[in-house]
Amino acid sequence: MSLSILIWLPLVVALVGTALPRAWVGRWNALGAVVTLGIAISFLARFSTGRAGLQFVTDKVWISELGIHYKLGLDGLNVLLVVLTALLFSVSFAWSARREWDRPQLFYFHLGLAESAVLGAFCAQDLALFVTLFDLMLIPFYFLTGMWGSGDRVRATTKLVIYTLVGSFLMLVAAIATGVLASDQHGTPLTFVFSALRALPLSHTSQEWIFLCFALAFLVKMPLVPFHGWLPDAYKSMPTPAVAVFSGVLSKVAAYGFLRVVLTLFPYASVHYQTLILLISLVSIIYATALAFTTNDTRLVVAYSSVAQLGFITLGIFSLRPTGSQGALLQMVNHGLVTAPLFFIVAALASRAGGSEDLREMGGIAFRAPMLASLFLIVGLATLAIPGTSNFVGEFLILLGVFQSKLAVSVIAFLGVIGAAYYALRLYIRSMHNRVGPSVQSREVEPRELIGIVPLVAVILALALFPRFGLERSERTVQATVAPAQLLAGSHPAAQALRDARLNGFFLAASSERGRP
Amino acid sequence: MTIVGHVPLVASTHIKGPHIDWLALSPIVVLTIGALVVLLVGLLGSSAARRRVVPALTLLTLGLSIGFEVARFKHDNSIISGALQVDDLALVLDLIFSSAAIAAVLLSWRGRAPEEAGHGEYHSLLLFSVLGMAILVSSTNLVTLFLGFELLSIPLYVLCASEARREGSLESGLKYLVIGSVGSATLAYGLALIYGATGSMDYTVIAATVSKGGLLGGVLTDPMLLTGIALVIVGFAFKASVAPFHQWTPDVYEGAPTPITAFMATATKAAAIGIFLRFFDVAAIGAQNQWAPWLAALAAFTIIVGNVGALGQSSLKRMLAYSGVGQAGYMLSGVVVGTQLGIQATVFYLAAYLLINLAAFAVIVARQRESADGDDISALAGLGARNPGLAWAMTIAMLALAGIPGTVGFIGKFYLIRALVAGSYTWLGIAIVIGSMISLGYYLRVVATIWMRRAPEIPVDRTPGLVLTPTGPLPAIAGGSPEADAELGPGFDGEHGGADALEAGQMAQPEVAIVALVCAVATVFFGILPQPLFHLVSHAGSAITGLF
Amino acid sequence: MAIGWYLVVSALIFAIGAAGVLTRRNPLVILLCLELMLNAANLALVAFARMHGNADGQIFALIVMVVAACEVTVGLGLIVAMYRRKLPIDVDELNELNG
Amino acid sequence: MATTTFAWIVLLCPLVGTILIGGSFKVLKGRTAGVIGTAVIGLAFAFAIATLISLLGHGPQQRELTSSVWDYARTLNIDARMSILVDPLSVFMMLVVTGVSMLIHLYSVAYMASDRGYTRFFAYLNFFVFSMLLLVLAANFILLIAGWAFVGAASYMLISFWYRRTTATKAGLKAFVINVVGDVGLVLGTFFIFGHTGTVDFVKTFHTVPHVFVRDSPDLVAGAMFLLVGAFAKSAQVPLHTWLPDAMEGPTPVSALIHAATMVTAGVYIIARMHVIFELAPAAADVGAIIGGATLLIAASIGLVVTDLKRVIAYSTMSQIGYMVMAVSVGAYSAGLYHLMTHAFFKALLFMAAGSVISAMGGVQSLDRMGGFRKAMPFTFGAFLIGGLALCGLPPFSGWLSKDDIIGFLDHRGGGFLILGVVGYVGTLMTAIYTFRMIFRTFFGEPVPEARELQEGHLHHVDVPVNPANGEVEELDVGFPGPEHHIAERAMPMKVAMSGLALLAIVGGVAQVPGVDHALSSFLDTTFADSTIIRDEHSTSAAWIGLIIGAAIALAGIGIAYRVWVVAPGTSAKLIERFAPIHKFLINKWYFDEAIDFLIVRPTLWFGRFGNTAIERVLVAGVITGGTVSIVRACGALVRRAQTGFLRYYAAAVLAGITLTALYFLITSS
Repeated sequence: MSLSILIWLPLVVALVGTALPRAWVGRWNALGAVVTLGIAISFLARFSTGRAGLQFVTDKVWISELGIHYKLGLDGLNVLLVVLTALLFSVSFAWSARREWDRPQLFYFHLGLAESAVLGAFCAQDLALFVTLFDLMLIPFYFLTGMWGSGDRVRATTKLVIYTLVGSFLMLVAAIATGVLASDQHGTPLTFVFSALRALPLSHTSQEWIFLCFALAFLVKMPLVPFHGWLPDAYKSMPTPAVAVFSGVLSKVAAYGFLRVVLTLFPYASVHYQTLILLISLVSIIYATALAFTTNDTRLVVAYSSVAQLGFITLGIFSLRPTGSQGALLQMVNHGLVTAPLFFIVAALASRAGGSEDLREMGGIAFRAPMLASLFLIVGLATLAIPGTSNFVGEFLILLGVFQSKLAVSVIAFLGVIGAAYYALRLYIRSMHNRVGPSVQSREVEPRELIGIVPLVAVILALALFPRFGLERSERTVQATVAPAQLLAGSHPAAQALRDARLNGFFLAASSERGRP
Repeated sequence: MTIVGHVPLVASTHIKGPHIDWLALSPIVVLTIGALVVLLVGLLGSSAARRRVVPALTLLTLGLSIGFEVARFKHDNSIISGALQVDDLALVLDLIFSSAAIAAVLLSWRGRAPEEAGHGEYHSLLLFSVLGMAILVSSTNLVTLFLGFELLSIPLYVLCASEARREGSLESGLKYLVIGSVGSATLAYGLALIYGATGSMDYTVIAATVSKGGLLGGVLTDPMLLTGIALVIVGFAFKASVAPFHQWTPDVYEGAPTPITAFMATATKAAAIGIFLRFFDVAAIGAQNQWAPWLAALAAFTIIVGNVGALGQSSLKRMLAYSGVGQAGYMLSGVVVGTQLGIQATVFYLAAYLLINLAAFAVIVARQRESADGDDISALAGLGARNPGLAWAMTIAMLALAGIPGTVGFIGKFYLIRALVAGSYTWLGIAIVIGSMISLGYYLRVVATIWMRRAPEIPVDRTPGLVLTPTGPLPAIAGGSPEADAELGPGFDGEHGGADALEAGQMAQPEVAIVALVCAVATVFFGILPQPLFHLVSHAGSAITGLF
Repeated sequence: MAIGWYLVVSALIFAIGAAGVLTRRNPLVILLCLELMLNAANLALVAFARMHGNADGQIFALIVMVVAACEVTVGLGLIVAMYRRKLPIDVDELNELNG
Repeated sequence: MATTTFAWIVLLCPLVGTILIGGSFKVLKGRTAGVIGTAVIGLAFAFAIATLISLLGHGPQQRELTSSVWDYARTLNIDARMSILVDPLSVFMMLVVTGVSMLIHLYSVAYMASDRGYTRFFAYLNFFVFSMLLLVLAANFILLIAGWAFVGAASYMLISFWYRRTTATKAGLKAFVINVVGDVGLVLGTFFIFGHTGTVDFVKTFHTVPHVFVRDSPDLVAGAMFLLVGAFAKSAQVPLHTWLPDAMEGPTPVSALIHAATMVTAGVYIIARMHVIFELAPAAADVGAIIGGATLLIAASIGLVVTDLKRVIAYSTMSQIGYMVMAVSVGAYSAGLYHLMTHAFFKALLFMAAGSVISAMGGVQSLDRMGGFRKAMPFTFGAFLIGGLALCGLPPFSGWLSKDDIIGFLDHRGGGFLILGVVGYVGTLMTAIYTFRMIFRTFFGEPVPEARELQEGHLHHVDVPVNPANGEVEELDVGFPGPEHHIAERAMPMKVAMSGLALLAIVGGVAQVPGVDHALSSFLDTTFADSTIIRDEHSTSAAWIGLIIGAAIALAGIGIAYRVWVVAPGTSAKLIERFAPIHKFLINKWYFDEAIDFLIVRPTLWFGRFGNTAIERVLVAGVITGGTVSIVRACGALVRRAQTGFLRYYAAAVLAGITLTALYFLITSS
């Protein structure tokens, strides 16, 4: 069974759904999403651990004139993220299916399109294809937010799209430049396939500006401070299922991009700008944590906590150590698993606090809702990466990686860990505990709310016991991914020995490049 | 004097004209005949004949010409002793012109313009304009160049003013005429200077001279030739509405009848860019390192001016005019690089631009006839609920213009940027994407109006955006906070209302809806499977030899 | 007599025409000025034809004349149409379309 | 069965209990949850004994067993397995934890009977025990940290058990955050050590450390220091102690559990567990000892003035833990752990008694309101007295032997450690004073109304229960101490639990009596065999001299207390006004809370608020976003303004363009 089926099934299902009566369309799409999840899991099951290379490769020429291939494949970097995507989307679909939406056909169409695009972006093994889907996956959210959102949704969604596309468009140029320059410098026909590009290292000068374009695109998408201007409004007005997958998965595509594209194709620039990116991540961690301390909007607490988490993830990636990247990869999965249920929980809370998502309106909700309370507590503790959860293992590896490469940075980053404990528990206490809020009617969580929470909590607990499950598949790939940059950074065990041998290519290319007019 | 002296002698004997390859000329011939026939049929008495037959004949003519154009592919030959070069570049562009004209005819099927101007005149002028374009892009000689240039312009002046009862139409006609004539005069003067500097009207000779000048010292020094090239650039820049020569565009686009606007926006632009390619990549290629920087500067300037100008426009036609200016900038940058890749990318973009714009203008025509707001952006409010077909067409068009993946617009930009990077004009590529970023500001506004704003005229009667279930979820959770719902309400009435509206809309004017939908579908189709278009333009690129 | 002078004259005519287009408000006069600009080109063409000793320039000049005639015709037609509709015959009054 | 299997079962029992109780909270009626909870802990205790027996079955050198069930987080070069380490130290801790916890559970069965959160309480309680067992059984840093954090989480849940009380939730949050600081310290310490050893496994680490580190090498000291931070946070050592007194917001059994058996002893345990590292980094060890001493004095001094019954005991805990930290830091491992055990007995006992008294007072905890309960609740009085005497270290009670064992060791090491010994003795004096201050003020003097009511056979009952911490009226549905209270005199389970502990508090000392037996130290010997510090037990005579001095000082303390609070009750008031500033300083707990609040909490929150109000609005929304937008808009306006609609302007623009173009070409060419 080829990956194409996995990727395009949601879109097909959604398209069929547009022809169904509104009574059925919800269940139909939920079913489709679950099937997709099943397929994804079957891939995970058939994935052979401990190998670095790609598996289940589909490689067809898409646009020969532009050397763009329709190449898909799974390896350690994306296999778990693909499953995570399928999982979060099926949960969101199921959650939505139990609710009434206006013009459901359209709603589910956009959601399905989004799932296909995200899955595609994760599986893409061709730079151009990746960029295409990376831009495409944003569009459905423009409609989801603008049509089914709340508050000043049109402004919010416009801001979201423009902000993120500003980065993505620059990335488009950078991506094209990558392919063109690489083929020019080495006199090979134009190609964008990752594996091929990896063999055609770019000159330092071009790596530097190309890196910046990619970095901008990814940093805006995540987002990290100071590129988070779109975040508050967008997160506040997105409908719950949309925001759950958006913060759960879409932000990961960016982080994944750093691993898949930047580290492998621009190792020199990654080393060159390591400090800059580390600094940005550090600032994001500290600043977002501080914001999460004080904001009273429950959604924003979650939103800023994800900013901080993505700060950690980026930190791990740019430790340029296998441990760091390994942790980052695991943390992507973990964070997706905690942030999505948090948004569903926020929805449940708001429905008990008279529709308000303001912490000051909440309080004492735990009373009569012990199940909700305990689920929330588990998710909350996982969010603050309490040791014993897989989140902690991820953070541990990340910080270990950073500790090995930049000690001071990791020590400061720990402030974020402490802060997380404060805001996560604050969120829990201010909503579930303390005196009962003005318009709070506490009641036990209903099945239609549990749909969004229980499956993910189950996975969280499972991973907490067996984090190795998330680690073993990626080890080899991560090492291979980080190796070039690590080599340049001189931190690789065999750096000195290998440098001359392996990096001649770089320097030759560089000199020839400088020679060109 | 000697020549003059001999003339009678020559005249007395049988004049031996140049050999003409009629088959190669066939598209042009068809258009000419068609135009004349249409004009004559237009004089028929019965209005029924005029209303039905004339457009039908026009369509037939255009169809025939397309047929011949397709048939002539890969037969690259210059005819009438080098006056015309009917090569694949010309043919592809001819295809674009003819398709645009077909769309224009369909869009003006029930329009006011033909009624007022007289069907015969209206349609034959359209055909003549197409003819002019065909001649222009296949001209390899200054005279034919100028001839085509005027043959395409003058009918358009009239067509713009063809809704003679509307003041705006007349105004736009006169403005176009005056400014256009200034352009023509400039062009004529420029051509004259070039002729003076090179002593020939023939591109090949000119090219030879230019590159000879290029050989010694690397730069041209002959001021006359340089001034000539400068003036020619300006002349073309007019037609392509490149800033700062774009100012006629918004006014004329807004004033002219919408079908004509659609035609100008697509065909005229294609013709202008086509002649840019033809002239600068053949005749003046030798001086590339002199004109390229300036054209690049113009392109960048145009991109910025067009895109910022389109912000905050309330008239859709005006907005599209400005966006067209911006797009002209994109295409011009394809000319700048002066490589075959550049030509292919530009032509590809032209084809894409044709599809996208026709979809957009078709929707505008439809809305102008349905709603009172004319081409004001508010006319689209709530379209998503009432007429999904048109709504999707417009949405796709806007996203494609913005260069969103999944549409042919994205592929076009990709191709352009790829050519620019390869031609070491990466900064121009960045200018293009910056332009696209700005353009999102107004394209998204349109999309938002279609899907996220309520239609003013319909009274609020449907359920709010989110049907509240007994136990919640409350607004803030599952979307649609109260005021949002109030705003949403009617626009979002289930599929029934939409369906009715859809039928109503399409019953009223099937041809318009068809144009919109066909173009929209094509936009998406070629966005996903662009191979056919690539084949088309690859011929065009290889047409101009001597480039790498 | 050097070609230079012809060029100077034609350039002058071109400039005068342009100046007219800029300064005059009556469309008729503007049309005349456009004629001037085109004829400047004609003069240059004929002069060059003479210089190079081939007839191309003259042919071009003829075509330019035809074109000029067409333009004027269309222009006059428009002006008449406007006159019929009692519109002011003054280009400065024609600014309904702007922004 | 293998020894480790027993240990695994010990670990699993409370976890099963948690899941069982938590999962079936809907069906459990009455006291079932309590019974289940107590039963599983009892089972755990039984298996702990089994583990001990089967461990003793091994030869002294084979008493270090590890067992791993699956690869927990093994990746790249990190060997984190799901594995436990069973050696005398962990077994000892296991016994103390399960044993004392069992009795506390038993006590709670009755004490919490009327609380609406009864089931939840026992689920938490079991989880707490599980976490603590995980902590002491962990065979590698990762699991240790996991248990470490779980203990913190459990403490949070229990401290803010009455979650309608804002004071309780605040206290819980405080405890948790400070504990996370501890976790962070632990993690960083791990990083430093892992950086050189390349393993997180304890046994491997302890074997490699001496080879890869030189004595007092910077990284090692840094690592040890960070480990200490972890230890201090858990064991409430200065300056990370502020959560402990606030933790009294939890129900009394929780206080007993946290302070006596679990949690606070973790710090002591980890220093003992890492003794190899600390002995190689004396600098860090000394810091530990000094901090321990300081805490000892500070806590005791505060204990002298606090008027909240439970808080007095809390501060006494702090200072006792100070003794232990001091002990394990200077190498008196067996002594420190010995005191840890005895302290667990008598401190749990004290808390239970205090709980009984508070119930009798109807929830009031202030000493000022108490008095004369001697006759009203004889059993409680007896228990309290035994606990108090043991705490002061009077013969023959257990505290006497264990505490003076520590001081004796200090004197024996001599040098700078003598000062710490003196500190120890000063601590003894203060301990005696504040302990008997409690006893006298609670049980002696004029009976308060509640006491009289009780003597008449009726348990005082408040009609409008209020939160003693801030006096706000309780919300009566859930999350507050139940409508009625239970005192030891009337609740059999409480009586049983307390008598058990009382017995242990008296005879617990036999584990180790100078010149008589060394059961404990010889048992623990396997673990500390690799200790390099001089370990020949100081001479029996010296030990006995120390014991006598200690007892004398304690007696003196009791005497002072008797003089001040019984003979001439007015004295304390006089003292207070004479030493007003000192009293103010002490009653404000040395202003630690204020300092932390001022230095850390306030600035952070201010920064957050500043970010939300200023930076977000002005910089992000204003400059970065708004700025760009307005620039683009401005350009747009410019272009539109140029579009006047006047034909002749357009022509002008055109001609300007023409000129520019022509000029460009002419200039560039020449």
